[in-house]
Amino acid sequence: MSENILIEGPVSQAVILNGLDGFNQYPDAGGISIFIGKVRNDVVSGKYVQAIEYSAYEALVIKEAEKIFSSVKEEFPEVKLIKVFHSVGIVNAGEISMAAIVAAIHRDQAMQACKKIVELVKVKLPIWKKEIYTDLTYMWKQDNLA
Amino acid sequence: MSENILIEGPVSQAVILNGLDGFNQYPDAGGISIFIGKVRNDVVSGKYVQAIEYSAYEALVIKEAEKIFSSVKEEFPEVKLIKVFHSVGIVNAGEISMAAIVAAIHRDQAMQACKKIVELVKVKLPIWKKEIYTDLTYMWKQDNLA
Amino acid sequence: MEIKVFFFGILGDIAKTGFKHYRNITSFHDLEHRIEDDYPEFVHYTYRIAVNNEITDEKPDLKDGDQVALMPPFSGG
Amino acid sequence: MEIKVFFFGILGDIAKTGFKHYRNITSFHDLEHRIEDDYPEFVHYTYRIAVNNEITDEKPDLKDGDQVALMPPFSGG
Repeated sequence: MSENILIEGPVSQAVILNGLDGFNQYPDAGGISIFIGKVRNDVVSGKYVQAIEYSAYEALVIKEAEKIFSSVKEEFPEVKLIKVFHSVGIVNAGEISMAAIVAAIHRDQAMQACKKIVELVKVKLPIWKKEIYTDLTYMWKQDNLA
Repeated sequence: MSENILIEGPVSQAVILNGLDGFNQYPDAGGISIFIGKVRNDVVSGKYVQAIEYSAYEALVIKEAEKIFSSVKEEFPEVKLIKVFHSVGIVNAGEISMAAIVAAIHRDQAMQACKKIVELVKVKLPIWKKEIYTDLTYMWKQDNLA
Repeated sequence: MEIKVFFFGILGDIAKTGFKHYRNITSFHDLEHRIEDDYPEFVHYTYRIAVNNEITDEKPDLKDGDQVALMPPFSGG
Repeated sequence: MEIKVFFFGILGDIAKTGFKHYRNITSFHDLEHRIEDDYPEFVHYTYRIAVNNEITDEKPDLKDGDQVALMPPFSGG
């Protein structure tokens, strides 16, 4: 279930759609909550964000993701399926850098579990991001607190 | 923005994908929250749900949806775009009967606004559902409270 | 006056039609009685009223050509 | 013993490499000193440690061939 979390470059709609296909095997799951995170064209100290470059400690991402999925399924027993995709490498402003998909029997647990997944991805997965500005300078972001 | 809320039959992935395309014009929207509701293969008093037949008061759906969108945008000022799709007619168990897509600057408002939209769709839009069981009997559902 | 009445959800099932024209209506009160005469079962159901695509929680003043909708509790989603 | 050390995030930028082999290491304490000697700038950064893909909040006991990762605060999403 945790295979293919890390995607080289932006997460495409095709990846998300393929991810959704797996959800057809759960006819008792009435609610699917999806979160899609995109790189914003932010202005940081007068500089425009052109892209974010993500790097990851891949073996540990797989391992920690499995722990996240287990803990969320324990907290929300209605959850049937969880998928997470996260970019490594360059993702331009406007492109998708992560997607989380959660199916549950009813919508409340699908939505709550999806929110929790996204929060945990940000603080628990060994992924780092570097903002690259249009003037080609860059800055490492260190803003997620565990 | 409120055109094409009602979809004849199940809401297809293509409809949702096309809906997502409109979100590319908002490069400052970093979070997109999507809710997808499917018809569950529930067992009700020993009968199996085969499909739900939705009917709607179309003109009023359009009008009330606009009110919902305005009120949610007022409550969550970071929201950039809202799309809602809802089936009319027959939707079989396992098929999608509704989708809500909300883009906002940050993920919190995207998720909160999406949750609110789904709640309001259920209580404010003049849509009715009839559960059709595998023995071809049916029952009108009257369970959403305003 | 003539009023077109729409029956939604289970009310359409009971009426066996989605709408019906009522002629020589003098008031909303009069219309209600005419509908109850046609469909006595309706008294067992709660419904809200819309007039010309506007939901109203009051007994509306009707005029010739108005469209009245009888709407059971919504159950979309 | 020989230890392979991985530098993630900004630490890799500073070290100008993603990893480095340290030989004749006697303890984790010893390894820390060797890394600090190579990259004195590291003292300005906080980071957590993983040994063989296992996050540890203690000073670990190392054995020959272990892989140690230095991980600045995560910032995925």
